[in-house]
Amino acid sequence: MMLNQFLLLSAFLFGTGIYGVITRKHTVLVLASIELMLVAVNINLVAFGATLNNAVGQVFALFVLAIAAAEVGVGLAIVLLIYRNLRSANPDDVNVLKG
Amino acid sequence: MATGFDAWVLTLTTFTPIVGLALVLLIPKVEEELIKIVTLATTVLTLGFALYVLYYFDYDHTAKLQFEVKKTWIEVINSNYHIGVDGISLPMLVLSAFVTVLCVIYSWNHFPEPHNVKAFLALILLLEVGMNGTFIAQDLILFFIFFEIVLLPMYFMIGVWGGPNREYASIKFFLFTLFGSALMLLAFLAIYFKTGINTFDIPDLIAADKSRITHGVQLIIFGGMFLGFAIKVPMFPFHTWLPDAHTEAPTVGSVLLAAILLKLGTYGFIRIALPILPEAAKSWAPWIGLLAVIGIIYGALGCLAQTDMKRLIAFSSVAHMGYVMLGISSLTAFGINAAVFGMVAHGLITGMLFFIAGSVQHTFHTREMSRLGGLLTQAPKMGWILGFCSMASLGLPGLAGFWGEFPAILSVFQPADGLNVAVFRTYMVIAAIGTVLAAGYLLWMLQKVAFGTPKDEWKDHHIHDVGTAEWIAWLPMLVLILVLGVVPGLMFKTTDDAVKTIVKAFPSTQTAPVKSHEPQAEHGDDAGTEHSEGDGTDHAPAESEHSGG
Amino acid sequence: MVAQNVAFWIFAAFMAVGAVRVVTTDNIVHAALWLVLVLAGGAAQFIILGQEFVAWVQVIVYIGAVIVLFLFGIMLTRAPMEAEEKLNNNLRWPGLVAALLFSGTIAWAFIDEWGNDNVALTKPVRTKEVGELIFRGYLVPFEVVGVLLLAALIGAVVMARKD
Amino acid sequence: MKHYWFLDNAWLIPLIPAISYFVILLFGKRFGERAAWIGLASIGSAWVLACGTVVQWISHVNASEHGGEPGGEHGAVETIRAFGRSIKLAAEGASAGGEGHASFVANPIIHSTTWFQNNGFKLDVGIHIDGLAVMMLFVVTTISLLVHFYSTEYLKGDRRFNHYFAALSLFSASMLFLVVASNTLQLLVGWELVGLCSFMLIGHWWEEKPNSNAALKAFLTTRTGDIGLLAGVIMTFFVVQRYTGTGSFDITQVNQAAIGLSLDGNSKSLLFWCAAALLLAIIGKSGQFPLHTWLPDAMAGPTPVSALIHAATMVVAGVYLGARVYPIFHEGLNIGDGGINLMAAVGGATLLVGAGLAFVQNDIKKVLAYSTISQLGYMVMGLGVGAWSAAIFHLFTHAFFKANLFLGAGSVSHSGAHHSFDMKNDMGGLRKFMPKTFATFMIGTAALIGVPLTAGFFSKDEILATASANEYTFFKYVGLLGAVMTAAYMTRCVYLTFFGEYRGGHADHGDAHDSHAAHTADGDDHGHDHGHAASNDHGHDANGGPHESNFPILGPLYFLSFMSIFAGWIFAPMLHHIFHWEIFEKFPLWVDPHVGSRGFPILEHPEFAWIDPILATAAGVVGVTLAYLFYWRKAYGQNITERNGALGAGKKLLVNKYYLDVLYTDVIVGATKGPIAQAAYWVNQNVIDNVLRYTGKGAAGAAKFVYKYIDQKGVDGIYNGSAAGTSALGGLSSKLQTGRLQYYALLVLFLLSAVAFAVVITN
Repeated sequence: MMLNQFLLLSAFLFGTGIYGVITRKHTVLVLASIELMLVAVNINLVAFGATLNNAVGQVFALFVLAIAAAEVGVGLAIVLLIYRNLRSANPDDVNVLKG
Repeated sequence: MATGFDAWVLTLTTFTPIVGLALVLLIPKVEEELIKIVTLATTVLTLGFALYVLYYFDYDHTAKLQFEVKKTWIEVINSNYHIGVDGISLPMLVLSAFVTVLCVIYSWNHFPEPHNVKAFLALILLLEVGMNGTFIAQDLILFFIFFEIVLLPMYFMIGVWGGPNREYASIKFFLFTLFGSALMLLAFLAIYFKTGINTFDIPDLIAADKSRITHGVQLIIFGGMFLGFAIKVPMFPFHTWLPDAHTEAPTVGSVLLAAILLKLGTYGFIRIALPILPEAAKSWAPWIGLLAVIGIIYGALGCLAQTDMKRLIAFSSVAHMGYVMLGISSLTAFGINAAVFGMVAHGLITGMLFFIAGSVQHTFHTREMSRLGGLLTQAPKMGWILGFCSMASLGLPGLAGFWGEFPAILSVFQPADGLNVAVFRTYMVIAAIGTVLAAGYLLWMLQKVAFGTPKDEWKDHHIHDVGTAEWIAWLPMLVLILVLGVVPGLMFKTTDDAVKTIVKAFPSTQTAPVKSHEPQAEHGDDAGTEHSEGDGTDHAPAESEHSGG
Repeated sequence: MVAQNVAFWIFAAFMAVGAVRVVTTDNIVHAALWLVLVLAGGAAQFIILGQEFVAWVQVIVYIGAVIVLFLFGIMLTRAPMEAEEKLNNNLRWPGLVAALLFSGTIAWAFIDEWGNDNVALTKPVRTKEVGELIFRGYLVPFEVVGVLLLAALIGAVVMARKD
Repeated sequence: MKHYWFLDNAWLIPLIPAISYFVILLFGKRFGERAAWIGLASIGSAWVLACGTVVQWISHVNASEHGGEPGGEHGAVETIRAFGRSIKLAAEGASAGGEGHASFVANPIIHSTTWFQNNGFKLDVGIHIDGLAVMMLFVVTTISLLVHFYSTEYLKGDRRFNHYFAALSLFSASMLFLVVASNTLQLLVGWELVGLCSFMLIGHWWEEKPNSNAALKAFLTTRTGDIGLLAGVIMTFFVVQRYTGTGSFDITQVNQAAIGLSLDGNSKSLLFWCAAALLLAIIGKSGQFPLHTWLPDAMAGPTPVSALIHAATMVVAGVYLGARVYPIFHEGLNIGDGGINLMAAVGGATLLVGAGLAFVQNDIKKVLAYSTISQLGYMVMGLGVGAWSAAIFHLFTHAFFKANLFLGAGSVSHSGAHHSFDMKNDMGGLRKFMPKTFATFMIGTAALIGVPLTAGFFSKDEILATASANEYTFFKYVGLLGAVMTAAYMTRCVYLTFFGEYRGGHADHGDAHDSHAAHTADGDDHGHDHGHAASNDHGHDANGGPHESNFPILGPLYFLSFMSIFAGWIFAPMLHHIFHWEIFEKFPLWVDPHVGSRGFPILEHPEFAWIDPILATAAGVVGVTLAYLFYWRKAYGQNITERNGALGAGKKLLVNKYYLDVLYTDVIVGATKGPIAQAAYWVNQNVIDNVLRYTGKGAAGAAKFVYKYIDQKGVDGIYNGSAAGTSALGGLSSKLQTGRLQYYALLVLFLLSAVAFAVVITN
């Protein structure tokens, strides 16, 4: 197997994730897009680990998984909070930063 | 390498505020007094460590890194926790710790709306970590991280506690600086990869042989650093964030911004950009000088057009940092010494001016100069202090501002070898004209604010003069302005040797006699560069004996 | 190796389609389910790479927990269960440009740097090795991650609590 | 060498007033009006020390002269003969002069300590005591002491009495610091500090806008000149560097380097630019044309301040600078060559412009201010024509008689004219009410217009004599013309003030008192309480009509009158010619630098010739007569002789003597007084002032334009515009600050992509 095929897959997933983060109109879906990006990263890590023939990549992927889980938890809590306050989950409505 | 407590003291200076921050976060929001006391104690403790450094610093070897620590940090990219102070960073570190304490004291009963004491002080503590850290970092990655840490608290400080236009100002500040740091990081990475020694260690990079990098690439890399630092300084075309940020920021934010944050940019030039890429610096120097003098005149003109006192002071920063950058652009030890002095002096003086502007606003609820007047009658002490600081700011000899300005102007009369003398002398004249404009706008402000009789709307107000907290916060700065003005040697002594090691790469006629005693001058590249173009009469036989090497 | 290659491309295709659907479908629940497909594909790729432990963790944590969380989130925000309106905003084209620019850049970098490297896997990595590595070499990060999880847990509870 | 305590410790002289400044500033409130006595005591001690330096310097010079530290570097002197006549050679000076003042070396007393060190370059702070400095120390401390004393009465009850004395102390300290400076940078420090004090004191009554405007104008105008000072001082550093290899600001070294470089002959352009830059500084500080406009406005300050700062001491700082680093000017501007040079031209122009303007003033202080400008022009012209000793001597005498005149004007205004300075409306006939003031004022006037045997006569004469000896004939006539005009306008001034009918009675006291009107600041306790009581006091005085002033005012006037006559006698070639007493030749011996040929150009003193004093006297007589005739004939008809017998007789005499010139009287004086002076004044007010004003306005306008269109729309617009461009590209109509999270994310990602792209590219 070429290392590259995994890397390119991950690049594709990551790009898709970027697109999703920017365009999705529902906050939960934005989070889902972030998950896509994290998966892409994990694939990269694991592929490199496999290439170097050790477990380090896997360990890092595990850490990423753990952090992703935490992120989803907190992220969804924020989403709920936003929804409760604004009656909307559209990130466009969260515009108190507007200049 | 330092041992014992010396090895820890810099780390403590940097990270003590983190401990304080944790404590502050643990205290309930309503216990405002306690929060204030803890914050003050933390900053005072930090200042204590900084003073320890100041006291035990070996002033005979200011060029050497002292209290140095180098521990493995991110092994993969060979980035180390490498910290230390030399004669250039020492004054900045102490200034930073010092000003933070004064800001906390000033804040005691001057909290801007929305008065969230806990968050505000927590941000100040976080800010201090970034500021102190930047000045001790001897590793590019470490430097970058501290440089960026500073960004966030200031963003929130402006965005939450700022004036009516705060969102715009804070976003502008954030985006500008972020843009600059992105390019700077890029430049750091390029340095890392291109030098071939794969290290982020600043002293190692300075010592490294950069001949592998072609001149063109050096120019580009320097350009990246230049943008990063110049935006922070800020230099002429990148300055537009500054007046907005200053105007909207709360008083303490303005003071810290003016006193320390702007210095991160100039410090970066002196610490990183110049010594690592001397060749490129030389090619860039005329342009830096040009932007600096444009900034001097332009900032002054900007000031003259203002009606808002704080905005005027903000614009004056552009002009004053122009002098600092002018000193740096001369690439002589004289000029860089002046620049470091100018940094400290500007920090003290403009910081004080912002304090006063803050108190004026606190008292009169306006900074429109057309509505103010007669401050000397209503609050004579504040009026006198304003006059004192205006005088210091316009470069009156005997006060600190002069020693940043005059040597900077002097240094460009004869810049480092290889720089076009005629061009730099033109800069000198323009910079000298800038001093008149500076006198113009500052005295004009003084006249509008302090002289005359109070306007009708304030006639019957009882105006509070300088209060206790203000005295405690201001007096040390005022005294320092005076002391540094009378005894500038205190600073020059500290910075001199450190600066000399930096300018070794730029042979200049001033350092030439020193240089000729050193072996590397024999085969240095300075042969033939002594006859600069432009002005044929510039080099008399007497001096070419020395500079010939 | 051929079998593995074939498997890779099949799963990769599934994942690509799934990922695209996640970011384009107008039905919010479908999007979550397409995400499951991508995550499962990821787990499969890990298996192909011989990293079984992380693959199972992926299945358990992501598909088991995270997706459930997502669905909860969807329901709690009373999102429409069927497609009613476009779920993408007017940043589609700039978003696409940004995504292409970024993934193109890193793809180019990958090809440029590792264009000829093979995955030199000799044998699958056993869970035991992973465990040893974590508890020998990466104990502190592991603990830190634990604390992080705890903090996230508490944080999520505090934030989501109704009061 | 012998040690001289007073000379070695001359640093004490500026230090004492400096301490007094801080004492008054910090504890002034506690002392109340007694703060004045602190100032007085400090300046008194400084004066005693200054007198000590005078005595010891004289004995030092005498010891050097007789003790035979022999004549400098004669060996070297012969070799430099070939380099043209811009250097007067020491050998010539020694042999031709015959007086011996160039043939011995009286080293200046120089003590210094390191101030700071920067890049191997050491800046010293110290004292450089020579004849010039000693003379200045004496002048500054004397006038300052008198002014302090005078002010205790004149400013009694002022709303900021303590601040006033603090500022006076600071001024004295700074001025003395400037005088003793051992290097040009130290001189610059003192120079700026005196400027600050001038600012503080002109704007002493800053509640009124015109006063603070005047203060600003003074500071900014002199600061414009200071561009030249900054550049010039920097260039002195490099003059030394070019000569010796290491730069220095040290005055001795600067002077040596200037002479040395000039001999080497290849650094003329540096010397020229250095001299030109320093000349700009002189123009700014010493009120030279065309930057003189601030000086009349500066009269907004209290009158004792005008006497001290704007007549006797600060404004001559420029002249002092010129004298201090004279070799720079001498070599840079080729002063030794005769003909014409920049410095003499500036001085000459100022001399005439100032004098012309003095004709049309109705404010007595403004007459004196223009007169000061004119006299400063004399001094600068004197330096420019190589009359170093004469210019310095004129500085010396001018300080006394001009301070006398100013303080006299103050006395008139204080006691005779309800604090007004308007000669036309509030004065006239005052000689009857205040005979003592009148007498002193007349003595000052006599000295100013150069009545024989007064101080001004000798000093002015010496300048003119040296000018013709140095082949500056044109400037000699300029000087004579100036003397005519000086005599004329002072006659007018005296006439309007002291003769004719008293015109002051009608003045509304409320208006006239504005300078003392205590500003009642509501409810604060910052030292205004003195104001009320004292202003009542004055109200009482003023209601009594014009009367003689009391001792604190008259005392200084007596002393200054004495000096106005006799100060001139220590450099009086005419008297020396008649009596051959040594005392008449002492000034050049004491003050001229005796440092050998490489340290200073050789100063030559012309042989005495009767033609010079006769010409000068004639000029004065012409001036007085013409003015006299003009004002009588035009304004007061024939009966003036009945009102004043003495003047009537004088008139008859003058008329008889100049019978033939009657024809010219109306034409020349009329033209000078009328159209020319008016035109000059018009140019002054409408052109030069307007240039300043419109430059200011233009700068403000440009600033507004730049700010509004370039900064806010242009530079800012570029950023906002580029953001808008990005937005447009993405089909967005919103601005940069959308507040949309995803928009920010997009920006960051774009940036990130760009960074990544660049990283990939560069690798």
